[in-house]
Amino acid sequence: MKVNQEVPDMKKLINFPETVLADSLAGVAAAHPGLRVDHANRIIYRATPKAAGKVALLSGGGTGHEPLHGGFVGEGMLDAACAGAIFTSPTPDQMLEATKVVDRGAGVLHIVKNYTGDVMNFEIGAELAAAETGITVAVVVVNDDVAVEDSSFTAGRRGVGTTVLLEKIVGAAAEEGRDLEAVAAVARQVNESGRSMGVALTSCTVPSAGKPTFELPEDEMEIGVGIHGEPGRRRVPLAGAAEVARQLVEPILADMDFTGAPTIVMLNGLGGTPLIELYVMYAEVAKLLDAAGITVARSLVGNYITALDMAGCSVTVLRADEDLIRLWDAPVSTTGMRWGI
Amino acid sequence: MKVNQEVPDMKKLINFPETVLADSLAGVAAAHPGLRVDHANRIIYRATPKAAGKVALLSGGGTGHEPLHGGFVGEGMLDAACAGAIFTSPTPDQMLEATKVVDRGAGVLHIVKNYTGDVMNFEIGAELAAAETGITVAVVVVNDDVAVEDSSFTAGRRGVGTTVLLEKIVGAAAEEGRDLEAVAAVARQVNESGRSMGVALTSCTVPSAGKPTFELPEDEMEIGVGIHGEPGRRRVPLAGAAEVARQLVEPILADMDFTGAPTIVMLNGLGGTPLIELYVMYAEVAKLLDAAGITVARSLVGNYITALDMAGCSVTVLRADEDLIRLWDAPVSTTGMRWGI
Amino acid sequence: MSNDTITVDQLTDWLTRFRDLVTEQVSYLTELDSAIGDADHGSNMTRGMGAVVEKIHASPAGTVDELFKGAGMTLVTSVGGASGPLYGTFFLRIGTTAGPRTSLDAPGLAAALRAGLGGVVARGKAEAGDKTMFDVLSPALAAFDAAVDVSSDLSTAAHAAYFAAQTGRDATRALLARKGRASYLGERSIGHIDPGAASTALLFQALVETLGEE
Amino acid sequence: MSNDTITVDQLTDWLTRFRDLVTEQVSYLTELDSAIGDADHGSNMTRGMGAVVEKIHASPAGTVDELFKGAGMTLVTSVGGASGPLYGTFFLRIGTTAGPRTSLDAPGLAAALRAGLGGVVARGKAEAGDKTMFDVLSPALAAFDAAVDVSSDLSTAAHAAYFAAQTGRDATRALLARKGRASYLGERSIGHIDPGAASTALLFQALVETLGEE
Ligand SMILES: Nc1ncnc2c1ncn2[C@@H]1O[C@H](COP(=O)(O)OP(=O)(O)O)[C@@H](O)[C@H]1O
Ligand SMILES: Nc1ncnc2c1ncn2[C@@H]1O[C@H](COP(=O)(O)OP(=O)(O)O)[C@@H](O)[C@H]1O
Ligand SMILES: [Mg+2]
Ligand SMILES: [Mg+2]
Ligand SMILES: [Mg+2]
Ligand SMILES: [Mg+2]
Repeated sequence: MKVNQEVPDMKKLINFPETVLADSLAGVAAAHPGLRVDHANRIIYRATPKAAGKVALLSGGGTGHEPLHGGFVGEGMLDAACAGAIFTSPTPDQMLEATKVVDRGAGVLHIVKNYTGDVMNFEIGAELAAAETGITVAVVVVNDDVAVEDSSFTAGRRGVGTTVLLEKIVGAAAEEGRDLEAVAAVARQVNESGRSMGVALTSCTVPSAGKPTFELPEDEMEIGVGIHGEPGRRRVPLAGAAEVARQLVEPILADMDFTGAPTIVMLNGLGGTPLIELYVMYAEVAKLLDAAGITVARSLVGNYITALDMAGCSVTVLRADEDLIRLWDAPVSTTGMRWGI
Repeated sequence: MKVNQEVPDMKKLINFPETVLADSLAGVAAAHPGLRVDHANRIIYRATPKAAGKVALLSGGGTGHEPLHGGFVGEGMLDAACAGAIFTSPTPDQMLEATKVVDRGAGVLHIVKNYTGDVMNFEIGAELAAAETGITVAVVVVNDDVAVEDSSFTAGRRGVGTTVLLEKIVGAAAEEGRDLEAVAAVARQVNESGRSMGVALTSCTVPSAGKPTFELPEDEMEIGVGIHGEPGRRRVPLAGAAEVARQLVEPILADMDFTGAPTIVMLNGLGGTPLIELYVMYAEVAKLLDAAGITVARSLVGNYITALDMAGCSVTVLRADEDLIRLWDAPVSTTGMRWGI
Repeated sequence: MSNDTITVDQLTDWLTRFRDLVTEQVSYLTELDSAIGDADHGSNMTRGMGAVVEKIHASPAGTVDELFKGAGMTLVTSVGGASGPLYGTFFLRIGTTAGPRTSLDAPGLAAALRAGLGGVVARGKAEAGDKTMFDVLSPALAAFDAAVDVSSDLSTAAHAAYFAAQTGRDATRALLARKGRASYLGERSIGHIDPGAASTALLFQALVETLGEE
Repeated sequence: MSNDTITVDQLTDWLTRFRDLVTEQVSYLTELDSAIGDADHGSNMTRGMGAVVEKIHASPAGTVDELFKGAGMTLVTSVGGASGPLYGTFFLRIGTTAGPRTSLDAPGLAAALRAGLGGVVARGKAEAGDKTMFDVLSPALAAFDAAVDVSSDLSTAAHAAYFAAQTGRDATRALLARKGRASYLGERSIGHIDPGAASTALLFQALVETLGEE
């Protein structure tokens, strides 16, 4: 780590590994007048808070998954996002501070991805909020990753792609004026109805580590990766898009029945894969879903929940219903997702 | 090139190098009901054409720059985009066909990036349109890349980032009902007022070539690259974000005076660089512009005009005025840029 | 030199020495976390313990509870991730259990450490064999307690704990992870030392080095 | 075997042989384009000439103009990039100049080729020394014309043209590019053979191989 000159050790557009988070927040603040950044506490807020009496949505997590979560702060989605160090959950004092700021008198929903660190830090944050404020906090823990076996003896499934769809849909429910219980119920419904699976063609490089988290030979890929550069469930030979799509879609469909309901499908890039490849993948995924008799009502193709510069993608399928589709279509104005306003 | 099994030679989510374009268009068609894809002619249209009597906008170019141009087809922006092979201009028959389809009786503006191939193919397309149809075609050639010296003895400057801003602004002018001459005048104004400069930290890999276009040592970068993986103007030691920003912004400001007017600034990713790094870069660029007394009225940070999986970014600064800012703010609904609707 | 008690200053040295060790071993810890986690354990511990020591230097603690509550709170608010709340709770509980004393004897430190372990379990719900820092803390404290039963010498107890910690750390290699990020790897988590187990072993190494020879 | 005229079938063989050569050399052409362009000249030429030969096989041409207008149009509509319109216009002009004949003598082919070059210049505005295919076409046709002035043997003229083409191709290495993508590199374009120059040299190699020994 060179600390005296601004020369990075790796092929990244950064100043120093230690300043990536602060520097990127400075960029967010400079680029988006619709957002307010609390640099000391590393929290991104809407510049204009929502109306009093509406439930507020707070999320957060390690940095390195952009646009998640800061890119989803705005009308129709989150009220604030707490940013942790790269791949590291934010700390409870951030959650406490953000909870106090965003509460509009109707309570705050914490949206937490199921990682030990995130769960514990949000838990302490909620405990502090309960002890220090009168704010009602509800929590939803997203755990949609079918690559990991669901078990009560382990840390369980990771929270990945469904988080994006959940923040959009639940954001709309809160914007409509539903109460905290109802908003939390929608959040639980979305979490229970969404499944994801990811593949990595390359590792990512954590700036402070300075080299790729794992080495992947030229002819292999990792199936069942999350969004933190951790190795996947298994290493398999590199394959074409159609075969990769099959390896992602099959475990999703094996885990839940998606027929007989409208679905929302996300083909998500992990940060280092260009859009053209995501479209190639989406074509294959759409074919497989169609062949399985699944109706895709809405879709999203792009980089929404990433793992720094990792090359690869993930597929998320959400079993929706009329209400969820309506909430999905509701106006949203964030830097990462926008329509209707 | 393995043609019997779908196993790519490189770390890309594709089937075969030969089918990348067709496969990605299939994905676009599957993902976006608001677009209509003519697969035979490789043209992306709006599903709902604009009202009769309005000027239509047609662009196109080699594939590999996504979301440009197909991602900018939609209300408030382009009417159609012709897709060429990867990094290869589309062919005149595509431009002829698209021109016929999009004309709503008020003529068609061709938006061409200044590359020999694009210019010649669009030229022949316009000649064919003149010979075979009564449609009036106007042409704007974008040449905003300050990395290349402007000269009448050479191919001149490349068309890069300003193309994105131009398609948005001119799209709004057409949507307003301005006539072809007025729309073309706005296009020329934008082109003359925009300047760009790019940097690559890595090469990209053209699928049919199967390996990186150039090799860049771990401690070097290419300054002054375009969007086709061609080497830049010079190879320099890798530097931190602040220094890279300086190397991009200085030649832009040396080329034109941006003070005394509102500007629109784009910090664009080249495809392989994650959003977090783009924000780090934007923070540095904003600082430099501020120090130079330049007012940033609007900004855009993200992947808008890319070079496959190249790691790197480009900066575009556009000297605007009240009219251009108003047109910029007008509603737009495309897959790559959306607000207001 | 008597080692029947450990003073606040010595406890401060312990934390400082722990800071030094995780900083020296930052690459090693991150390397372990790269194999089965997300490559940040080294930087998490360095950032956290760096903040702890900085805070102590700015306002030295007068009592054991002040020292460890401060350290715990600093870890909780500066690390994030899994290690922040876990190490943070560990130190917080040590502080509350030790109370406003200016030194601890061997049974006193043993009790405080055991309360710390209780905090880790309360937060993380880890059990023996889950391949976490628990698999170092638990045998290390058992060895500490056993040593304290037969001798009042803290250095002896620390050595025993460190020895057990190293054994526990190395034993995590053969385990299949059931908690933390490594659990996502299933079978592939086997064959790698758990990063949190490794940093916890450093905690006992720091204690040994602080107390000196038996 | 008389080589005073070249028939439509032989001209078809020429194009087919050119297709074979660019296909064989696809990596070489792309490599050249990687150094100073965008790494697609090999695939552009292979795709284009592949389409040309496929079309000829589907409906063989009866006359020279039918053959070359067909080839030119196919290139224009299947290649894109710079090489599509340039090679396309080259062949289109050959066709219109040759007219509906079933064979060409040496002066006839010379005139047609020269018209083709005129088309390339009209489209691309290249001048000598710009480091483009012009720097092969122009000396090659000059050599062809000079040979035709002293002999009616097409094979002799083709050999002369190919020799000049190779020299012209190799001479592009030292040039600073002023047209095409390589111009963006400025000084860095020096030291590399122009990819279009290389493919054009293959065009004359194909002609030599089609016509056989002098
Ligand atoms: N539930 C748990 N109980 C005890 N320790 C745990 C638990 N989960 C994780 N750990 C410890 O935390 C360590 C990882 O810490 P660190 O890498 O800093 O956090 P993160 O996993 O959030 O990136 C693991 O190596 C393990 O020892
Ligand atoms: N203006 C021009 N006149 C003549 N030839 C040109 C001109 N511009 C480019 N070329 C030729 O085209 C070749 C590049 O072709 P190709 O790589 O297929 O197209 P592109 O440059 O569009 O990728 C160059 O090597 C050069 O010989
Ligand atoms: Mg972490
Ligand atoms: Mg090209
Ligand atoms: Mg970790
Ligand atoms: Mg080329």
